[in-house]
Amino acid sequence: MTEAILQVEGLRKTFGESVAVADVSFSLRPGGALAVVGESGSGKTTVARMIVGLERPTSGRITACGHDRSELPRSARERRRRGGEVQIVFQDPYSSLDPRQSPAAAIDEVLRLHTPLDQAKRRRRVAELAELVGLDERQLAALPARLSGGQRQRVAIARALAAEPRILILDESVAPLDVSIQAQVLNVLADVRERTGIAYLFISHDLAVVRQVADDVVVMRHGSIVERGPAAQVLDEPRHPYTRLLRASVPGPGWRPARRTISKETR
Amino acid sequence: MTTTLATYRTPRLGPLGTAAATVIVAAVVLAAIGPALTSADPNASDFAHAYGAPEPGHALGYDGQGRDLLARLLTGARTSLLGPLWVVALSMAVGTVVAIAAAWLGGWLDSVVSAVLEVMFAFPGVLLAMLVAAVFGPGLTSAVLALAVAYVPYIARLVRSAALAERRKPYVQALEVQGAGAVAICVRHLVPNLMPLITAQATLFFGYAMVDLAIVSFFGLGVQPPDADWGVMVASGQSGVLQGYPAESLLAGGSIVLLVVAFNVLGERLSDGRRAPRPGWFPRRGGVS
Amino acid sequence: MTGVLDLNGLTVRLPGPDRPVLDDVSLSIAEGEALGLVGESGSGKSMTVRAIVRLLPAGAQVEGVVRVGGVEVGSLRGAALRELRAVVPVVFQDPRAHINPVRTIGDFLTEGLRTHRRLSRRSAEDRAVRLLDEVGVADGQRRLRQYPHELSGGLLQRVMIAAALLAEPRLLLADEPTTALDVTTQAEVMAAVDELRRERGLAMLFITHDLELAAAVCDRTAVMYAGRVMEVRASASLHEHPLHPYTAALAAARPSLERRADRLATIPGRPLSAFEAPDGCAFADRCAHIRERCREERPALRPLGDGQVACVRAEGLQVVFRD
Amino acid sequence: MAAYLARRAIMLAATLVVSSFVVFAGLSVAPGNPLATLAGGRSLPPDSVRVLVERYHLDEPFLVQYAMWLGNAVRGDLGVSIVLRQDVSDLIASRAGTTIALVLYAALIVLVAGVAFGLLAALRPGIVDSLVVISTAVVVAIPPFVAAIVLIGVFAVGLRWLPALGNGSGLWDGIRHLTLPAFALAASATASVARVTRTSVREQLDREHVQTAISRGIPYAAVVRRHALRNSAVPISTLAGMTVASMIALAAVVERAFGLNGLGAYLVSAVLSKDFAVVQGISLVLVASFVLVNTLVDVGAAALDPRIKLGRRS
Repeated sequence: MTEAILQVEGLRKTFGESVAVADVSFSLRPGGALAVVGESGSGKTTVARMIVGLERPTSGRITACGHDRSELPRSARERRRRGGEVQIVFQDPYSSLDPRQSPAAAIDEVLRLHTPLDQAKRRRRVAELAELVGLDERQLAALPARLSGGQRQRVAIARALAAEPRILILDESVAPLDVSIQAQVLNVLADVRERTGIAYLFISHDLAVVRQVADDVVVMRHGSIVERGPAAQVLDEPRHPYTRLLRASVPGPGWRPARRTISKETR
Repeated sequence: MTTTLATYRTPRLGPLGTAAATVIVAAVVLAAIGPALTSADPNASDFAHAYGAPEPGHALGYDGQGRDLLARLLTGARTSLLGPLWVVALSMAVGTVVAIAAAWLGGWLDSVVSAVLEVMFAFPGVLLAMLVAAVFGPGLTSAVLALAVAYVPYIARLVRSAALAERRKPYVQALEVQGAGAVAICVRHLVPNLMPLITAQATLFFGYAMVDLAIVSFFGLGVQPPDADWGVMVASGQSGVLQGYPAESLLAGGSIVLLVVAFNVLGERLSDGRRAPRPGWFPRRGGVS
Repeated sequence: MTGVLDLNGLTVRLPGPDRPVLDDVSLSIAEGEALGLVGESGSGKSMTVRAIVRLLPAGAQVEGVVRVGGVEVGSLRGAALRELRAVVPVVFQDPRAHINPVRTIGDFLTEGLRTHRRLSRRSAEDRAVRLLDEVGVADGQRRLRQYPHELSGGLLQRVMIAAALLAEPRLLLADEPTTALDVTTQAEVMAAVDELRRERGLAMLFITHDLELAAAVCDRTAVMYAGRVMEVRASASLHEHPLHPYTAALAAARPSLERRADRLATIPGRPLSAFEAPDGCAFADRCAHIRERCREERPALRPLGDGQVACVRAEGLQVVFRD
Repeated sequence: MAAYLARRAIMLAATLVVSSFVVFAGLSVAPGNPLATLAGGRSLPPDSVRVLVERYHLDEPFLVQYAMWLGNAVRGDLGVSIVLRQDVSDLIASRAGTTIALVLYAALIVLVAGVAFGLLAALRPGIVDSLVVISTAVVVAIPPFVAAIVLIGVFAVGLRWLPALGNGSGLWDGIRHLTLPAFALAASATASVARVTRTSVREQLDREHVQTAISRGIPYAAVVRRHALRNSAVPISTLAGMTVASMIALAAVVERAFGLNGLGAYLVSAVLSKDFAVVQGISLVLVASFVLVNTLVDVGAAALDPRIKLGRRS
């Protein structure tokens, strides 16, 4: 077994009375792809936000690339170092980019922050990254308002990759895209992983997409992990009743979902 | 490589907005070069001409003390425009900085700022100006400072909530995850994206400040006679109105109304629907929820 | 033969762009039948629903014929139009936005009954409680007193469905009713809809972007692209053996739950809206099977096999897609 | 709702205490010593000085002075006017009636005319709407003192329908004397309420839930009444209530212009004559009423909007 590149142990997050994440542990190997599957309220996004330092864990440990990141960073230097380890691509392509900044400028800003490259070299690097995610010259120079959702998500991926992270978190990043665009972005993600050896933490509610992307899966419900294992095993032979319910809820021909009456739920 | 600013949402003023901008520019130009347009001394009174009708060299006639109305209107334009400019500049600067700091840093600073703003809402600008005039004596400076203070909570609350919303947007969070510094994010991304909002509010508030300062001067607590100011002129022209000579009050009042309409129209054109409530009118809440 | 719903050459133009947003759409739904209408953003699927109940934006121009239960909708005015709307309910995608937030669930459920049937509050509420129970919401009496913000999205969508069924319709229009819901909630809500629909012999036009979901709950599926209907067939055969290159590409682009593809088959470019579509076939620019004539003439929707397809090469491609 | 009311009550009390402190603190931040400020630069006989020192506890520490002053104020003792040598409370009481009547009169105009014009514009797109929009855009920019001058010029001096100055005596004469001032005070606020009513109703009419109601075949009049109007009632009544609150301070302007014997006009003359006790007293009363009315309006809005009761407030 190789050393895990991302390790999460006993992670917990509470907001006042409510427990968003309760005792979550998992690890991601270098170059691997781990999916965190769950529905709204499962705590999967909170886990992602704690790993990148946008939320502070109530308790538990997060280690990435051998460095502890359970606490919020103290110095600018540490913030930058963490930025070079883990990056994230968010769900909403429409607010993921500064509306006043072209993709080229956005990627360049990250390069200036994380690399000592001069302007000419940065320009070359921007072109490389654009090529990697499939953006052309014209799109690189356009303002976000002129780009489609899929193009914006490619920009967000390229911008994240500019910091040369070892881990990329994808938080429902393909969920809002049209099917034909979603397939393009999923292929881009496969290419990127193959060419850079980056590891993915893939947050999603969509089992079919998870199957396409992930090697391993953890299933979350109400803040806890209910099942984990290799993707094929968890999806083909789910053991936990909740995973089975999720699996059975995916529509297809001949699908007959089960009925349930809501009585106690108040919200 | 620089960010492309030129093509980003250039505000489309439309014919009304353009007309409003033209009125404002014309008023500024007249205020700047005004005194050169007439040879009359705005403070020289000649009681023989009291309420005198227009005549060559005195295009708008005379006021109750026989002073040239055109000269007074043009001189008055200066204080009537400079006063609001100071009020807006001060309240915008303080309100924006405080709001962004509170929104970004959060925690106790945000709580303290919110509590202080809540109390500041209790003082309508005009009332605060009267209180300040009682304590420090009347004058334009007191009035400007009092109104600037009274406007701060309105600006700060709007900018704070806008900054909070902006801060929660993924593009700002992506920069945080990248490890960019807070100041860099604020200066290069947050503030530029809030600028359209701030500009629109500044424009609207210029109109409000103009009215409120004129009210204070109308009370005799702002610009002190014999200096010309539109608010002072409306007040001093009141006796003329009762005697059937409304020219002074109407010219000064009309100038105020014209410019306030222009600032309102322009401000509405520039704003995207979000606007701070009129200070002294609607504390805590915006007009439309 | 007259169906519950007949669209014939429905074309809608919005003020602004010269090209229509709906272009010559012809569809029909038989008594008790569920038709799925599948498409990506900009395909015009929601606009179709709006055109049926005449909820189009101001200034929209409509050509073609819409018949509901044999009655032409286009000519209805005033009370007659309201009567039609009362019996052709729409279930919208976002129940939180589509239910008045300052009125109670009870007000929302009974408003139609009290307006059109002139029922008393009491008897309208009794019916509402019974229907809430049928769509899987117990404790209806308490729900009637609650406000929308006190209910979850899934519950609220059940309320919306109950409200629709209270009108005792023969045709239900559902515009992505489960898109905003979690998968398990979607399954429950769809199960309720499916069961109630079958019990009542209710016809349904079901709008979705999810080909699989349409295949699961609809008898027939129509695929739309850029404001035009590309293919209409029995759901199972459309899903298994698509005839139109767009349908085939759409099905292939979606990852499978059963196995991991080495690489997903993608469609180049992005989905077009009707007003951006080229002359000839709207899908021509993105199609892998394009021929010269695809750009020149616009393929008509024509009968083929067990349905209709709008592709000049459909017969030839049938074999290709089977592999 | 109880928790919400409690929270609002605490906020109200805190705001009142702090604002009273601000009003009082003016005395000590003013240039020169507090005694001179209270005397307004007049030279006073030793007797009067002793009375002032005693009354304001000027020989005590600052916070004690404040506590004593606030304690007295709560009991209705606001000090003595240095100019009129009378209790400030009595002076305020004798003038409050005019201001209250003026504000209520103007509030009536604002509510009736503002909401009516706003609804008219919202529900009658086209020429009616344009007329209302254009005229309110101009009227909203007319400050009360300009409105006062114009009304005096036209209705008092020109047409001689109504008196220009003074309070009048008796009910009917009093109303006649308050009419022009009330319209001058209400003009801009009416236009403002009309504009907000219009946008608010229009906005509601564009909402999805109104689309739902239309799609269910509900008659348009009922859709407007039950959904658009009901839902805009919260913002409209909030705005209208706060407009009324704003007139508490703005009443000074028209009182001054029409020579009415109200609180605001008295405050202005007290400032001009450096009668500090009166300035403090009236400021305190005006700020307290302003804050109180606003709180009532907020609570009223909460009662109208079921979503606020659960404590969700920005």
